[in-house]
Amino acid sequence: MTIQETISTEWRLAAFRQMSLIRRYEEHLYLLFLQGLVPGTLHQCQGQEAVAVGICSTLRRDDLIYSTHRPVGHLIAKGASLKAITAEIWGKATGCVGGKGGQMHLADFSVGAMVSNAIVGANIPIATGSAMAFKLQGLDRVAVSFFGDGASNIGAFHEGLNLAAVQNAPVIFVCENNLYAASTRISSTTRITDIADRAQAYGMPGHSIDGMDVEAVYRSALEAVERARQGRGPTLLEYKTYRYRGHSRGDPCGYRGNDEHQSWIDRDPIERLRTRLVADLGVAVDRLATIEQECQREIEAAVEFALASPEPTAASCFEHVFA
Amino acid sequence: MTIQETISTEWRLAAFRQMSLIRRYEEHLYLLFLQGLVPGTLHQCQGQEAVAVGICSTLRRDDLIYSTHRPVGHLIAKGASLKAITAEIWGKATGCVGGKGGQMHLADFSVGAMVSNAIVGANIPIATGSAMAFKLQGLDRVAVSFFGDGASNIGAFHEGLNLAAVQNAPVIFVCENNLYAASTRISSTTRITDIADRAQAYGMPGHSIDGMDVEAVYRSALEAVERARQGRGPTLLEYKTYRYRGHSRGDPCGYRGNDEHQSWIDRDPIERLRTRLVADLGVAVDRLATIEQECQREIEAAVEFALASPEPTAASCFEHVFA
Amino acid sequence: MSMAEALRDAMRIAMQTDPTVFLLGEDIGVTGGFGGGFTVTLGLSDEFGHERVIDTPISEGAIVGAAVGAAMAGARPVAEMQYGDFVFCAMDQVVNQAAKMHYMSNGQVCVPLVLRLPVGASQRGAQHGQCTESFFTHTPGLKVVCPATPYDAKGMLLAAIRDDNPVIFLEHKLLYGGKGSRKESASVLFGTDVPTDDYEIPLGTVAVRREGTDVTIVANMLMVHRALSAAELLSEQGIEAEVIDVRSLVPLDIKTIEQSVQKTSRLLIVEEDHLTGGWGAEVSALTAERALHYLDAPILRVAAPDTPLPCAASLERVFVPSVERIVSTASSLFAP
Amino acid sequence: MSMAEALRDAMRIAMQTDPTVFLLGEDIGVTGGFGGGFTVTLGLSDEFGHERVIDTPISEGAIVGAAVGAAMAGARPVAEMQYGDFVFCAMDQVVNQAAKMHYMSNGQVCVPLVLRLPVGASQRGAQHGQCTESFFTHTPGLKVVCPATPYDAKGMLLAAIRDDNPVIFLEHKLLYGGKGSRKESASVLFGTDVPTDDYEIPLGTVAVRREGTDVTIVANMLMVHRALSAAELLSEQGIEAEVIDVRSLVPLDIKTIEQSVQKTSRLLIVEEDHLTGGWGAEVSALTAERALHYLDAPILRVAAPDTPLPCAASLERVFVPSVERIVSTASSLFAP
Ligand SMILES: Cc1ncc(C[n+]2csc(CCOP(=O)(O)OP(=O)(O)O)c2C)c(N)n1
Ligand SMILES: Cc1ncc(C[n+]2csc(CCOP(=O)(O)OP(=O)(O)O)c2C)c(N)n1
Ligand SMILES: [Mg+2]
Ligand SMILES: [Mg+2]
Repeated sequence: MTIQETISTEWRLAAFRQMSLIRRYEEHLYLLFLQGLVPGTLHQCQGQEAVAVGICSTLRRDDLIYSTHRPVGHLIAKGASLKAITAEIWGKATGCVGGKGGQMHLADFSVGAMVSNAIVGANIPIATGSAMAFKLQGLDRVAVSFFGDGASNIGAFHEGLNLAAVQNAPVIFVCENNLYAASTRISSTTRITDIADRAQAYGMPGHSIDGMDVEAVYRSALEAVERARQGRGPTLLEYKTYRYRGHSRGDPCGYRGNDEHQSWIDRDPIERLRTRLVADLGVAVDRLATIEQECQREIEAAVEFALASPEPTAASCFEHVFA
Repeated sequence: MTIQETISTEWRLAAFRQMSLIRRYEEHLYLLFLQGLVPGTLHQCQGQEAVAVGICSTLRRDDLIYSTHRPVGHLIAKGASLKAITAEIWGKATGCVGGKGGQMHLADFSVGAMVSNAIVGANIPIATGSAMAFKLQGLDRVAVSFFGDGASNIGAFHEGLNLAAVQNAPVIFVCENNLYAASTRISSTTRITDIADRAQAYGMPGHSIDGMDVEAVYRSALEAVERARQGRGPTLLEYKTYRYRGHSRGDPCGYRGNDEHQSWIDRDPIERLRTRLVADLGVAVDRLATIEQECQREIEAAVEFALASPEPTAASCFEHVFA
Repeated sequence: MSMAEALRDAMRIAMQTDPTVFLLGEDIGVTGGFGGGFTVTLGLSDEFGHERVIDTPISEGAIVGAAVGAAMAGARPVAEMQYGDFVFCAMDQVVNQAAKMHYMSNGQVCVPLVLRLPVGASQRGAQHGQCTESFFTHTPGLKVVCPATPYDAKGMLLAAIRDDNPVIFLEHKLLYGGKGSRKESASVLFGTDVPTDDYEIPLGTVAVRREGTDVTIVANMLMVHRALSAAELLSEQGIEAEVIDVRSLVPLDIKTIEQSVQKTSRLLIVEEDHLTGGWGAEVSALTAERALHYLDAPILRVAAPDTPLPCAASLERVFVPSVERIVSTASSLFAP
Repeated sequence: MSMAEALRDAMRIAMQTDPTVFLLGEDIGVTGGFGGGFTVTLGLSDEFGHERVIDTPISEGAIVGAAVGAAMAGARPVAEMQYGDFVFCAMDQVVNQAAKMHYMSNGQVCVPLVLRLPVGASQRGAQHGQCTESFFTHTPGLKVVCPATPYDAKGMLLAAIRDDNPVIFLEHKLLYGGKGSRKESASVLFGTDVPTDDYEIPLGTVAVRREGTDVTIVANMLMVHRALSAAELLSEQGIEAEVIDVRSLVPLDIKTIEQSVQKTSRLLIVEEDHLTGGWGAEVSALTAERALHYLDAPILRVAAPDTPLPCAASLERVFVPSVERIVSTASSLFAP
């Protein structure tokens, strides 16, 4: 995707492709999980695709993203190798980090996707530091930190945002507010409604945006990224969104209601974009279906690659402790 | 001091006495320090007396205060034994914590002054926890956390205030904004001017108040304490103030200007109260002078006590690791 | 009872018998939720209300900090980190506050808190499976315990909650034996009868799990079970191992270990923590100081390697000490 | 040059020779300020500007976190904690991030950062004087070094900054030898010639500070100096001690220690860190594993006791290992 002010049909088709790839990938994994075929843990992002895609569509390849325990969407949107992340989930030698990482620790350094972090909030000061390094080196790269609503309550959020603000670091803080931290509803862990309001505490711009609308995500991200690139400092972007599936493997979501769930599915970002493309912009239904089939094939190839890949050697357990 | 809505001359005289005691105590120590007679480190609070006295005048004996590396004012205002804290500074067996603590770790459990904490910000979640315990036990006691402007940038501030807000804990957060964290001016460590504004990020009331006016401190504290006691939750109170002396022993304050310094001395809280008492309320100048002399005698007796006290035994080094 | 149930039972009894006991942590009491990461607190909020089973924000520092403050104000908090690895976010409150306040107050305040930490590798990678014992055994002022059976888990948790000191309470994920969808796939299965009544196991004791004359194997948590399996295999080789479960690391009953070594003249230490500076190093050093002349062979340690914990099952198997490694290392003590 | 000056010189040279090197910490570059808690960075912001000598908010977690992020993005940050004790506020970033990222990336990123920690008792009490070595030696992925002389301090800091791994760099407050009002009252005074040129001391080496045949004394930082004083007194008793300065704890040159023990048959370890689980326990355990049969006496350790650090000078003297304790413990190794 290329950066542009007016959103073209081409951009929308690319966004549709990426969101579909993420959704279908996650659903495919989910089905395999139900069959007991996925090792380790699993944190999925169905419903949150628009944030990943909208943000990453404004980034250059050499910009860095720092993701979380729920990394698949971000990684795919940044262009990571689907085969390598799938092999990583299966703990294979061909995995993006050789099987050492697992589902929560995906990376693709060739596209600026750093190892995703499973300590909630930890990537906030880290992304800030990368941005400070860019500034120091006179580069116009930016860093992005993804995190959830729950992460906004941890000390690292406070310290990281404040440091970024005083340092005027080229970093964008992307809070995916999906209303829950694991099973805990945001209303029981903070008295505010919009995490974006916390930006004021650091003298930083903060915006609360519909995370189910990829175009809205794109526009807001574009502004923040340009701002950062031009040396005008960080932004806190909060996207209201929802995770359709459980927090992690085997979570039946007993803590939330079906009505709430349905109300978000009704605003599904992929279906919204499909409607826009077909109804408003006259794209043929078939064209989208073809895209989806292409995604499906890519996914199946990735899983096949992963399953066929060799296990890491025992020796590799001892490699790369020190550089 | 007793809690009352309208401020009486009696209250003011008591406040005058306490502020004078603190000021004179600190200056006395400073003179002894210059002569090389004070062991260990030294963090003094000259200029900030109105905050300590105004806050503590609204507290009951069974309310708890958690102080910092700069504890003398808070401890004296809460009614701690001057002899025991002085002996502690001199590392004596008769010290409030037997010589184990030193200048940064003063306490008087008989008046609710907990061990003061030298990890910046650490007492914020701790005070919150005490307040949660009061609530759990159905008590109407409150806890107070004192800290500085610098402390408002550490993760513990964020986590502690947010937790207190969601728990509706009976705690009062008192930020003494003396413009500097050690040598570092607040403007270089955060982009906001009023720390009180951070309260919004937690859905908590926050107020920024003149910390050089003991009556203003008292009124604002009274409201916050009553609010907490009645189960209506925490408040963040920020007091603008200034430390007249260096950050710690041997700090020549090369990082700040004389004009700034003088502008704050011109608003000295003790002199302001003296003027009010003498000029507006007709209190005889001599009466205040007598109070000051009494303070001076108490201070000298405390230092004498400390100097005459025995060193702790070697065995006491090994005592009280476990209860 | 599974260990998860035994721990729950301990908390239930503690809360029933003392109104100042309360729990705090992430996702521990949410209605319709998980009962913490491993079902341990399931149902307790129904029984005791959300005032005593407090779901906190993701704020590990404040969880422990609030526990410290509550403990100093007369309550007995039981705080949980969802995974033991997150305790590093709260380390200041553990090391500089909880551990030191009794001493710094010259004995005038106590900090009776329990900090529960689920530890152990379970295919979640480097940030969700560390065994963190030795960070705490090295911090004066903390008690550190780590049960290996449901029976011990219940009795030690009750003792820990009623202890007037901060107690770090380590729970191994593969020993929880939870049920249903949240059960760990590699769980160790064992049956122990756990009485439903109120009992305590004094902190500071070890348990001799198997008597033997030829080599002393000291282990904790999951490694106790592996050591016992290893002992059976060693027995087939004619080597009778004495297996000591160091369910309490601080205080440490070094005397019992020493006596065993005097009998067996050989010591092997098995831990899932990293080799360098694990608690095993201290047990070795104490033995080298106190019982050197009884030893017929070097003191050996089987531990996790000095690498971060890898995620893939195949790598985790290399990382976590196996029965085979224990057997072969123990055998090597008898090499001529 | 004092050690403070030697460290400053190292940072100056590193910054002159590599534009990606920068410093961050509290009060390190403020104009008219202190140059950090112990004058180490004094003047560097005048020379290199506030963009490369960054005064941070009091946010230890973000200081280390930003260093991790900067290091992964091609810079070489040198981060400072004003006192080593505050590192517990940043422990997640040290243990879960800095130490693990190279491994977790399967070798695809490096984290070339230095974290400078002033340690050691100096009459400031329990939260301002801990020796924190063994928290780091136990964390795979970190290098841990601790110079005892200005010469080593400079050469090792240059090597640390240029190393591609995270290096924990411990500096003992009583060895800084600073001048003026910020000088520590109990400072150890020693003269060492420190060349003004650019030189490195490879990390991972120990230094034999005194040769001897009767007992090997292994010590670090301030304790090296006390051990050397003790060695002189022991010599008067006819005991010739070999004193080894373990200026690098990770990597640890255990071979040189082992060879010395093979020669002397006796080992005494001296550290200012707490006894239980200090780095000395690991040295003892390694020796009990590798050189047991060379030993003529138990391995003994002189360390700080398992208590928090008390403040009063009279108590601190009891806490910190003294020359007398070293002498008497070493002598006891020769008791019949
Ligand atoms: C410091 C830390 N505390 C707790 C956890 C356990 N944990 C993992 S994800 C999660 C919830 C995170 O919520 P949020 O930030 O909203 O992200 P989401 O899962 O909704 O994407 C928790 C509590 C963790 N990984 N790290
Ligand atoms: C966590 C932590 N970081 C750093 C320090 C060192 N330090 C002690 S006081 C201080 C400045 C504190 O500033 P502020 O909070 O404004 O309080 P003030 O000294 O002005 O009263 C610093 C940096 C510390 N004690 N704890
Ligand atoms: Mg969420
Ligand atoms: Mg201040």
